[in-house]
Amino acid sequence: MLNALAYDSWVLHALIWLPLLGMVHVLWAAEDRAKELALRWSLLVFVLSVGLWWAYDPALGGAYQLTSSRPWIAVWGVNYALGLDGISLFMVMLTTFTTPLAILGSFDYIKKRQKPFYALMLLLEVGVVGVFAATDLFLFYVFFELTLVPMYFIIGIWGGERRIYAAIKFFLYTAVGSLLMLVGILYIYARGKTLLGVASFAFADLLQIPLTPGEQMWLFGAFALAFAIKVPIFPFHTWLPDAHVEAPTAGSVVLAAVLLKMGTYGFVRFLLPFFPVAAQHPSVVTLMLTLGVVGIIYASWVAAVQPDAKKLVAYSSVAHMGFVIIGIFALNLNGLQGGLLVMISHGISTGALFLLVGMLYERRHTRLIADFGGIARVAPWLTTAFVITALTSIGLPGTSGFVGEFLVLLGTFELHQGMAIFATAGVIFAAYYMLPMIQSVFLNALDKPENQAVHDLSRREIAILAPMIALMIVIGVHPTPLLRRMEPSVQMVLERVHAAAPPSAALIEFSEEEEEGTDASDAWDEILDRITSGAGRAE
Amino acid sequence: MAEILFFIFAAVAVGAAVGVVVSRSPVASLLFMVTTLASTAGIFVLLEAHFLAALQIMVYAGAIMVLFLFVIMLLNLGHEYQRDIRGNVAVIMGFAVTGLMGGLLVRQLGGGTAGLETNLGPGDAIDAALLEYGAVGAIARPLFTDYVVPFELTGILLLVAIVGALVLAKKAS
Amino acid sequence: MLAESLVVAGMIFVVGTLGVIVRRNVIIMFLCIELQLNAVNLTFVAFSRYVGIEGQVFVFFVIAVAAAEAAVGLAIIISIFRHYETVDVSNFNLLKW
Amino acid sequence: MQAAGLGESTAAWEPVLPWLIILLPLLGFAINGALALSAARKSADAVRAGGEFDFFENGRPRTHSLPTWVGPGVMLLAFLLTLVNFAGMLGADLHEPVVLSYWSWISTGELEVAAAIQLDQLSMIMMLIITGVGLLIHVFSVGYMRDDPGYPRYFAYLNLFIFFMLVLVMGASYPIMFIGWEGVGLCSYLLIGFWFSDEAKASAGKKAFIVNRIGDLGFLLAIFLLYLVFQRVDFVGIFGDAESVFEYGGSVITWVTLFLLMAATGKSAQIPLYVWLPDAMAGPTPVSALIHAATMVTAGVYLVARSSVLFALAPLSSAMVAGIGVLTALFAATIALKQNDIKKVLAYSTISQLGYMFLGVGVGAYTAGIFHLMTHAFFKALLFLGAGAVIHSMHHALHHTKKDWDAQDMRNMGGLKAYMPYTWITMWLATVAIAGIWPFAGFFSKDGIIWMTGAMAGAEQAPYAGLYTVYWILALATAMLTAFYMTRLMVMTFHGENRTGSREAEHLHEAPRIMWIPLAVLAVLSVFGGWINVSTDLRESILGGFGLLPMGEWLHGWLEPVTEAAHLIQETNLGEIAHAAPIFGGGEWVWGLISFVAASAVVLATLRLLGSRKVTVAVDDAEPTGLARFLYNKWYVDEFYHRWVVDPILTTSRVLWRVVDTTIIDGTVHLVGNGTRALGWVVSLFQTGQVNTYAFILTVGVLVILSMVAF
Repeated sequence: MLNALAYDSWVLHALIWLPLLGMVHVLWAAEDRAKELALRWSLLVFVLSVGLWWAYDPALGGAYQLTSSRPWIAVWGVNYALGLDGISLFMVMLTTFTTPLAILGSFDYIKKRQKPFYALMLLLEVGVVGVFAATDLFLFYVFFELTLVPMYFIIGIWGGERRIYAAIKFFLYTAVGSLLMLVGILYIYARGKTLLGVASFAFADLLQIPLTPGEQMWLFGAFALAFAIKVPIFPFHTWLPDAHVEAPTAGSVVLAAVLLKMGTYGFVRFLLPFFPVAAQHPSVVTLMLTLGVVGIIYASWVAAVQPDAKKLVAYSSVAHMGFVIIGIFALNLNGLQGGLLVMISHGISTGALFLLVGMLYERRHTRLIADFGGIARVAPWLTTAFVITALTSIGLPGTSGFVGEFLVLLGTFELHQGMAIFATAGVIFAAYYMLPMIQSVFLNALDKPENQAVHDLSRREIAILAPMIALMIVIGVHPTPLLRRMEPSVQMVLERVHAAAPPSAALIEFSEEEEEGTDASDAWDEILDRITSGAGRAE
Repeated sequence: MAEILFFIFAAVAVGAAVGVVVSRSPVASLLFMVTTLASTAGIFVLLEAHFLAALQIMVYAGAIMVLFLFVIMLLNLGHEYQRDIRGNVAVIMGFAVTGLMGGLLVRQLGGGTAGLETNLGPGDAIDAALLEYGAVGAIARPLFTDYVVPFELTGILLLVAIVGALVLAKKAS
Repeated sequence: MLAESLVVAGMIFVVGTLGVIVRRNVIIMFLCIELQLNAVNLTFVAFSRYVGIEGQVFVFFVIAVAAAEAAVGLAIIISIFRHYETVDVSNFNLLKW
Repeated sequence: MQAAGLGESTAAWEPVLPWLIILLPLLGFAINGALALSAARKSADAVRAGGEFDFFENGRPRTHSLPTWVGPGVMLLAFLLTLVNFAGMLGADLHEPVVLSYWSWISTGELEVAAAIQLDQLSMIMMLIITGVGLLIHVFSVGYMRDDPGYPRYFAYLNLFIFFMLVLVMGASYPIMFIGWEGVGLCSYLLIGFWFSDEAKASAGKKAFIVNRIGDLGFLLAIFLLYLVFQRVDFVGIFGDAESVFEYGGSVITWVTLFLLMAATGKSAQIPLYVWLPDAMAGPTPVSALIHAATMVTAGVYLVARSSVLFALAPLSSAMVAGIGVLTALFAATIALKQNDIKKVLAYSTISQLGYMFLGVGVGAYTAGIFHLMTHAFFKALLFLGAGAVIHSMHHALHHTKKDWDAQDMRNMGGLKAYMPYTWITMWLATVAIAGIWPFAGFFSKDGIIWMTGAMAGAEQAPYAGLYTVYWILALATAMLTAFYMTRLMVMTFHGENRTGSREAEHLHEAPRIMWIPLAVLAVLSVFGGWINVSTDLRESILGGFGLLPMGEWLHGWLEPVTEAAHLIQETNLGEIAHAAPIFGGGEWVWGLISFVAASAVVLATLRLLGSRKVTVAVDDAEPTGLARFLYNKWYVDEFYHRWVVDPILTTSRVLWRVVDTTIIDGTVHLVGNGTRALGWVVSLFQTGQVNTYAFILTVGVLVILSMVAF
């Protein structure tokens, strides 16, 4: 049936542009219809995206499928090129899955200026789907930056007390990183023009550029910083707790579920295949693993002493992202597959946790853990949902959280046993921050009169949480279909990494580069020349 | 003869310009300004820009300056004699930068004038046009052929300026 | 006569600049700006003898624009004066933020 | 994986619906869970309205009928199904495990973890214990939890626990086993904190979960290491190749087994991770019986027995298993001496007995370890259920008169035998069983372990012979302590005068039938359960009635296919084990007789000594002093952990947050931000609002450009 509709040819375009259409519709419509319309549009997008599961065929290998490309800015070689592989498939689906739930979760939370809010949510979906579906670096960057704008306003307008601070911090922090990446992008582009004679931003073309190890190191640095901030990796994580705490629930959900994934996706999509020599450079691997492991333990410990439930969840995000990072830099199949699975699982479970904390906040107008107690007695369903989600978050076997973490740790163990031992200890610390929170909020005596009035889940809330919880368990029990779909693409990334010069050789070349200052600095001289000659013409 | 006239006009123009800057009364400044404009018009004549000289006298010195005068009178500033020149620091700094600028300009222009002129040609580029079409025709011809669009745009600009001035100057109701 | 004209124009321009910097009366500052414009006109005219009639055409436009500018500028001054009851620019510092 | 296809089996024997055994409890969980959720919703509505849920309707609890049938019902079905399969296996003469693979759980690249179950003699024994004892405890719970508003929730958790426990023992690979491993931890957490409104109880659950997770760290690392070596994680594959891959006593195998040991110490409450188990007594008493005595805590022993091939290859780890076991046994026994809470005594007794099991599997007596696991499941479940009946009764009595005494404190009991005769008799049977009195179950199982320890000490090439001698002596001593504290428990609870108070005593009553019938069944098992594995030496001596005991070394033979490989490795590397005790000499039956006589003497002496001593009720009792106080406070281990582990981590966390995160990292971020802002402020000074200044600056700019052109 999908074939009959030529589903493959239009679906990606539809996924990107339908939300935009929806945004216009929402802005056009009356204020009180905004939420319903936004929900319908995002649901439509989700329904359309479900077909991707079948449309993407892992048997065809890991390369991009459902591709389409047409010139956009022909002079610069920029194409409007979309495609999907096993890595981006689930990111796109995660986005389309999360957005309607986030929108549904805002029905009660957002009371003022509903129209712009829902419009921005849809715009955000445009950006995120675009990021994951783009196969042109320029297009990717445009979408990457596009996501900043709606998120900035979502935090800045509908946020909590310190929303302006958080929004600006979020914006500036990530903008700094992505500008560095822009420099890197332009550099690669320029090199491609010089070395290959092709002016193109297409991934496939850029991958052909024979970058020297020295260049790769620099570019790796520029890209890694951008994505490290986005992920965020310790110590670039401090924007995250602020942004999460201040953002409205839907903002937090989308932020945690998909925006952070743009960072880790960037690591898998760009850093490994584009700069394979740098990515497997021993010092880089050691650094990234260390940051990942430190991030896991550090964030878990810091999370454990947070008085604010939302901040706790935010820090737990940082810890989870640490797992993703070590999985990626384990540079083997298990680690990468696990990393991707943690990304998916984290998207669902942390998204749900933020929704749940948001529900608590709607009921009590506080997020301080100390203000709660004994909620399980008055809201047993809410408690059940929270506990299941929290258990997924701490990686209980049988839930999606475990499979990812297990593979990540297994992969890391294959590469570096010492790191893996510390990372595995993170599993303990996950319980160390999550369980006390559950106890203080839901268990213990119902001794505060305000908590007595807390009501249980409404139908709408059940409708939000049920699919998420179902997915957590389904993925936990039977993750193989996901893993099979991701495997060929992950293999391709790894083949590219391992096909590059072995790390030891790269190390020597790199140190030689440093001394002689050949290609990289030549290019720099060229740029300087151009500036000075331009100035000369002015005379 | 022409040189002598030029130097007289030049001296008057520069002197009156200084007068514009230093006189306390706005009205005096205005009168100095008119003087400068008139002297410049004289130089224009010497430089074979007869039409512009006329324009300068009629439009600039005549109409625009009268507009200024109207405003001064309207605001009743004619009797204002208090010192409105800025403090010493500003004056010193002003003199410093303008002096430097003047010095630089003179250094650039005052030196190899002969070379400049030979580079540019004999100095009769417009003589033919003047002979053929006359003082007005020489300038009117390009204005209504090559520059007709900017010319019309200028008209629009003036219209906009009039409307804008009206709006701005209108008393807030 | 080109060089001499240019020197004169330069001098008038410098004097005009000085006026803009040191005077506080907004009308006189305005006059000084006109002075600068005038100096520029002079250079145009001086060069037009060597380059072509376009220099004069340009001066024509400058005068027209100067007229427009004077009209709008004076209107603004009137409106400011209504508000502040003064033409001293040191009082007009709203742009500081 | 041996069976690649779905449901394909390699043996002649076809198991009967083995998946249903696992699924039944899960089904029970689903039904009871749904009931619990709807009941909780109603109760929540009532609480929100300001009242309490009206739990009773016409004197009968509202929430009961369905959970009562579903909870124990699925257990009964599962038990019957297990029996059917057991019978099948009995007749099959199975030498290879039957592996049934259902779907591919985690499959990526080389890694292939199938959702597969493994049926062999070891898992069958465990399944019998879990479903059998589990069934009895479910039945008991029907009576015990009758008045609890959380009744359906309780059965939901209990069913879920059984599900995970079955996954644990039936899983065909380490990761699958780990699902059960963590799952039972979760259920333990949920059930310990069952009465979550009490902060202490909720905290106890949390503590259990976190401490267990420390052990789980070891489990995960062991899986990783095994995967690294074998590129697979299923039992059949690993155990089949282990001998050829690992060098005997090599470092990798030692690490693997030490990691597994770490896991086992967490789950089975051994030193140093035992601290959660005494606190776990906060849960309902049947839970303590099921999870914290009979099944879950023995998972560590099962793990070691399951990995017997690996442990046999790692003599150092085995010695450590045995060492930790015997130390824990002794250590916990000393604490049990001075506890007054009836459940605490039993908890420490459990830890101590688990130590014995560890000793057993540590010295390579895997059969003995599993044997003790089984008999312990019988008598300790019985003891806990009996204690539950006592507490139930005490609670009712105290509740009636609203006396706020502790229903679990033995100092408040005394003389209960008059009120609860069945409980009294059955508990005595269990007590003599645990004390190692012939011919009760505990005697044979414990004797097997102690004897094997002694035999190891005398093995030809035993690497740590001296150590094993020490273990043997400690194990014997601990047996005496066991006899003492258990008799003390019985005396304080059932004998002497009643101290509950005269008004309260009127309300003391025997447990209802639904509660004492399981006690009776377990009592029978405690008496005769030991006869399934009587070593030939004993059987032919006076202790076996010169061959009268019917079954001989049945269990040993039954488990032989599983432990064979490990025993072979041991024989190859250690040589013949001794047939006489170390130092003193003497054969197995001699030492069996000695320990029987000694234990009996201790029991009798204790009865005489304590029976006549007057016990003060808890509220009037003085604080213990000296050594007693030290033991009463459990060697201050909790305090030690708190001071040196928990507090430092908490302090570090705070420092990390306040200092590192807020001050250093965010401070740096703010520094950059504020630096930019300061620069902006400096530049803004040029923005005076004065037109003249702008003109001046503009002129300076012109000047700069001019000079660039000029020079």
